[in-house]
Amino acid sequence: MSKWLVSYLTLGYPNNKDFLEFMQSSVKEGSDILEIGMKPKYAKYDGPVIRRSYKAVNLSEEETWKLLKETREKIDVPIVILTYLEDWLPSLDTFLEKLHNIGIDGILFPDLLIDFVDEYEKYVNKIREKGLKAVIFTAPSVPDTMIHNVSKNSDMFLYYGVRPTTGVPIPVSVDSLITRVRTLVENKLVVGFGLSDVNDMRKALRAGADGIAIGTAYIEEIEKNGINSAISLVKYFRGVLNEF
Amino acid sequence: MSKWLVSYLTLGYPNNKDFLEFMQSSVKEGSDILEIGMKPKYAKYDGPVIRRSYKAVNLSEEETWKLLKETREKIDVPIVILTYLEDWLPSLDTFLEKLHNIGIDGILFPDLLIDFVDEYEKYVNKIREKGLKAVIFTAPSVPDTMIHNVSKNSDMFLYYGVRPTTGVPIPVSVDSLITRVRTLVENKLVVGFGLSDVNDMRKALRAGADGIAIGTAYIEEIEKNGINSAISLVKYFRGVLNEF
Amino acid sequence: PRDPQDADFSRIDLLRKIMPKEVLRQQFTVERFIKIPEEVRDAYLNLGRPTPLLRAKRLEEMLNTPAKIYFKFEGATPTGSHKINTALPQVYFSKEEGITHVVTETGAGQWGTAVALAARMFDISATVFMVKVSYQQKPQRRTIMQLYGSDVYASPTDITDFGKKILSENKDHPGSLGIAMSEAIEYALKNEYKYLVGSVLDVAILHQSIIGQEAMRQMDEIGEEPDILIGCVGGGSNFGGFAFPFLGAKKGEKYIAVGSYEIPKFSKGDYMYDYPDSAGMLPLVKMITLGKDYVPPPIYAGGLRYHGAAPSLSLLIREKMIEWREYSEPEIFEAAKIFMQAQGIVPAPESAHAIKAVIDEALEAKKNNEKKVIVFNLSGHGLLDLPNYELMLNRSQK
Amino acid sequence: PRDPQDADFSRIDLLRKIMPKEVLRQQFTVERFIKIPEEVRDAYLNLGRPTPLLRAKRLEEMLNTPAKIYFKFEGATPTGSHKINTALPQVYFSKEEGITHVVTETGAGQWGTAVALAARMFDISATVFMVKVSYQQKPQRRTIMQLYGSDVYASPTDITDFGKKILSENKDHPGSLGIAMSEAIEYALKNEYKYLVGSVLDVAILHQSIIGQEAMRQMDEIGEEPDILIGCVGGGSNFGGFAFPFLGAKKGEKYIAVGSYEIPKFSKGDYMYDYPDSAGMLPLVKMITLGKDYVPPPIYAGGLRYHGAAPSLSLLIREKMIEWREYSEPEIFEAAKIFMQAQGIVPAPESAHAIKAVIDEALEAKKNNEKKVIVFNLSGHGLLDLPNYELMLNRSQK
Repeated sequence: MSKWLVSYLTLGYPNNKDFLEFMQSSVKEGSDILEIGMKPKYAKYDGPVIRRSYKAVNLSEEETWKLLKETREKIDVPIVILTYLEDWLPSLDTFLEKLHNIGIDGILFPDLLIDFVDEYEKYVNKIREKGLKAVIFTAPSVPDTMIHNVSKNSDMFLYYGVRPTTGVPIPVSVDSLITRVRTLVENKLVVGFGLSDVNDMRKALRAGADGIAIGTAYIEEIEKNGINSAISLVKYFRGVLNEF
Repeated sequence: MSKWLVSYLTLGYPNNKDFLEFMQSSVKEGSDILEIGMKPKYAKYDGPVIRRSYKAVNLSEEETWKLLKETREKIDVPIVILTYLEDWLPSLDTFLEKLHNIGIDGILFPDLLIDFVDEYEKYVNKIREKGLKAVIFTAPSVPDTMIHNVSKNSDMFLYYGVRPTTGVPIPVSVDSLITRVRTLVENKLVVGFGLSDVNDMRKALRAGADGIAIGTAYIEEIEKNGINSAISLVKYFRGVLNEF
Repeated sequence: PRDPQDADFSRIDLLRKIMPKEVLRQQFTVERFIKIPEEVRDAYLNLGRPTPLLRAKRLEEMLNTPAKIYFKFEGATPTGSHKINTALPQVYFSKEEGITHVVTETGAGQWGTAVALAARMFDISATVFMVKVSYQQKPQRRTIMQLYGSDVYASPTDITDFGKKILSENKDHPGSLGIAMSEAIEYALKNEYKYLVGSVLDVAILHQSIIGQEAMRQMDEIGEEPDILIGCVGGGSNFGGFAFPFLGAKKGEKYIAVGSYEIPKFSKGDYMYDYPDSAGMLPLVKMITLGKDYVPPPIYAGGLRYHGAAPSLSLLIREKMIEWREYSEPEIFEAAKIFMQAQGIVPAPESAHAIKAVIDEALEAKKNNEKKVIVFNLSGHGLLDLPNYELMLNRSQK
Repeated sequence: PRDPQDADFSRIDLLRKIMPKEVLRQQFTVERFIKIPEEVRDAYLNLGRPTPLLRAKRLEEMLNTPAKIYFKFEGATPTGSHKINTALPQVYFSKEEGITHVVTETGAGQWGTAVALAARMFDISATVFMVKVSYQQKPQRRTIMQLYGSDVYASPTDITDFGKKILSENKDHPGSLGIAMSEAIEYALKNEYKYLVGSVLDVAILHQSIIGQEAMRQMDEIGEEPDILIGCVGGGSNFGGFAFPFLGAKKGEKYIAVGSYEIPKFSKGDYMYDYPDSAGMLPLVKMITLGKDYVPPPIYAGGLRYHGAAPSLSLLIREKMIEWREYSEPEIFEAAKIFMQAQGIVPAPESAHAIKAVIDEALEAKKNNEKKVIVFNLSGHGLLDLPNYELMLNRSQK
């Protein structure tokens, strides 16, 4: 079985048209799963690049849902929404129902285990109740025993972010990190949230990761060279994954 | 063989008459050897009591020699002169000849090993040349090997002063001190120069001393209670010695 | 860590620019053990590590307690406190990365002294921005740093833009830790030097864990099992470095972190995301904090004048795995005096907080007639704090 | 010892009145070894003895010498110098004899600090007459003594006849070691307290020999044979205590006693009977001396401002069993800086004299490519001498 490429883009970035094009081409070039970021009030655990992409987006609530719906209709791989639980707490039920209604597959809250650790099971159950898959986000700061326990509880795969924030190349020892976490995870393991160069990717894959999540690299590429260049990047990453 | 009592008095103290009487009675009461101190310019190694006795004496040179001669004539036990080499250096030959001429037996320089250590043998030879016996003074500050060597070289006996100065009851461990020095001395060993109470004396004798020298105790007794009391003291010390 | 909402720049990204790579890597490592590079071990050895683990027997006797009291004496290092433990590896990694110059700020001077010595030992240059009031009131700390060969500036200076700006507003500004830190970071960035951080961050606690590692070994050697472990908390690095290894090895039944009554972070602080530094240059971390803008009163234990507690320590306190105490200055002065009279050592006023807790625990053990084994970290000596003790002495005699 | 010619009173007799009996007995003992009483051993232990024997590896590297350099670090004692080694037994013996109060004088403050701590440890009272200029210029030393619980007076005081007399002549008299000593002795005599003596006398060297005894054992443990032994000389007690045990055991080939160029007792002094104290209260001893009335220039190494050298040391120097060196203040400042930068420890300016000789010997070994093992006594740290270092630093920068 080939390794998964999980591609991320902020909803509506750099604009609705290019966003849709990137999403579709990304699947064509080999993305197995798409992650879509919904601009939060406070991007607590995102790095500066992702945050810049949020800033560049200015959709009304109506436009947001419309674009999301349109995306879903044009894409046939699983879509996972990335957004902060904190933002949606007041209207969580409605929010999850809406996602389910337009056909979104899953949701990933990066703040779930950090800020709501004592009640995370409650929210996972809620997500499932509403017909969505709950993808759980973990990181090196999560204790080993908890990673082991939640890994069995995560739908689709367990997301493991190796760096304290996205897009800032904080030096981490990816190989020993993934070798270690691989032994803890009884599930598919997707590594991301800060993987920046292909050497790190190869290390993660060699160490047993089932997939790689990419986001920052696409956004930086779009900033510098535009949408087509970012699409080529998907192809390039697919190639790297296919080495394994 | 019974233990020796070596009794000291400063020449002419407390006056010529009493001095002579003490010397004669001292022999009668059991002194084996008499030591006579000749007032020095600077009583470097004497304690305050002996120094007071020097101060009390004011004999001209002529009177000094006259009294010494008279003493010699009245006494038939050995007489050893105690005085400082430093004082007599300019006229040492004459001085020694004079002592010999009036019949003095020996001489003891307390400063010999302290201030003239590098040439002490020269002076010992000189003393013998002039027909006198050289009694060598040692103390705890003299190194073990030197005590051993000079002990063989001392006439009559080796004098070992246990305290840094006479008449001041500096606490010393007489027993261990004499036990130690006894092993080094190949000669008669007379202990004094600061022995002040009979417990110390008994310790020294038990530890192997051949005799005891007394001076300060007599002078203090004369100061306090006069000559007769001091003579009783000789008898008392003789009794202590006779225990051994 | 996280960046603040609506951040003008990424603090996390700034970390990457100002900190040595390996230091940053260690900051975010999940390894249980990290090997100390041989060169750093040699440096530790050269400075007399392992520091002694001593028994405070006369203190036990004075308190007439059945408890046994041991202390790890970090004041035995040449710079007089535990700070050198993290200064050395940070400077070493800097040098390994080709850095020729490190920069930091210092308040009371202990951290600056440690960096100055570490820089000298690995033969690179160091610049220390020392808060101006300290620079003037603690000339001895300044002198040591200079003798070690460092450049020491009274902050605010006119060699950074930030310093210039402050001075233009107030020529006689007394300085603050926040200003000195901002100057140090600006200076490091401008010159492509590296900036070294003295406490709070996990990496500092990691390096300080040599204290606890050594102490555990030393306890093993004398065949003692600790019951109660105690340390004082400024940012948390000496406490964490000392207590966490014991905690991790499940040695001990009670861990007590001691703060200052005058800076009531444990009793009055919130558990929330906050800046570790008053300048707001570093990423937000979740910790027990009085808020970065909290101005600590001028207590003599300068090292405890800090608004927060390291995230790991904060979490362990929240989870009730570690207890806390807070003591007032008169209380710790009495404790310091008792300790001095028992053991001879002048404790740093910071460490005297731990001593006060030790005395309380020893008296509690006496009350219950329990043979507890108490171990505490004497994080530094107070020989350069004697003017402070004199002031306390005069005050207590009034 | 001897009394002076035409003495008004016997100094030897005075010793008997002012010194604890056992101390006096030990002063004149001929025993090769004297057992340390268990209570004193416990006190040594409680204060962290044995002090460490450390290798100055970075100093070796900086000097690029084939020599190995070790140092015994007496600065690791809580009072920061070797002085506590004799203060403890002297106070202990006082207490054993029923004495409830001891008295001494202090110049720079190290001896007074040691007595103050020793008195506290054996729970008796201590009064220290501190030379008034020091009292004013070294408030930290005074503070430590007070924190240990001693009474500290700025001498001349108005609580002794001698002090009153001096003050009546000059209300603002700055004091001197001689005056302070006279006051201490008078105060001890009047109150039937005991007076403690810090150096020069054999008994102080005897007590200090724990330094050399420990160092020999520690050298054995690491399997090293010393070639060259070095120490600085004030009165001679730290040097003697360190070097004599090695000398007696015939370990080592060269022993170097280091004095100050500014106080040239070795090069210009006479070997003669002289008073060990400038007050002329103690018995004359035969020693290398510049004369009791010699006024030492105000060098920073206060502990070397002494006119003579202990009799035993003087004799050994005369007999050429011990060599001597004399170094100037700029030379020792440089040596101190090198040592600080190599080992981190701020040496006492006194001990820096030994360091200078160590550096010279290490460079000599380099020249001759000889693998000498050099061991020296770092008799104290210089943390309370930093103001002096600052002055030297400023001077050297001019």
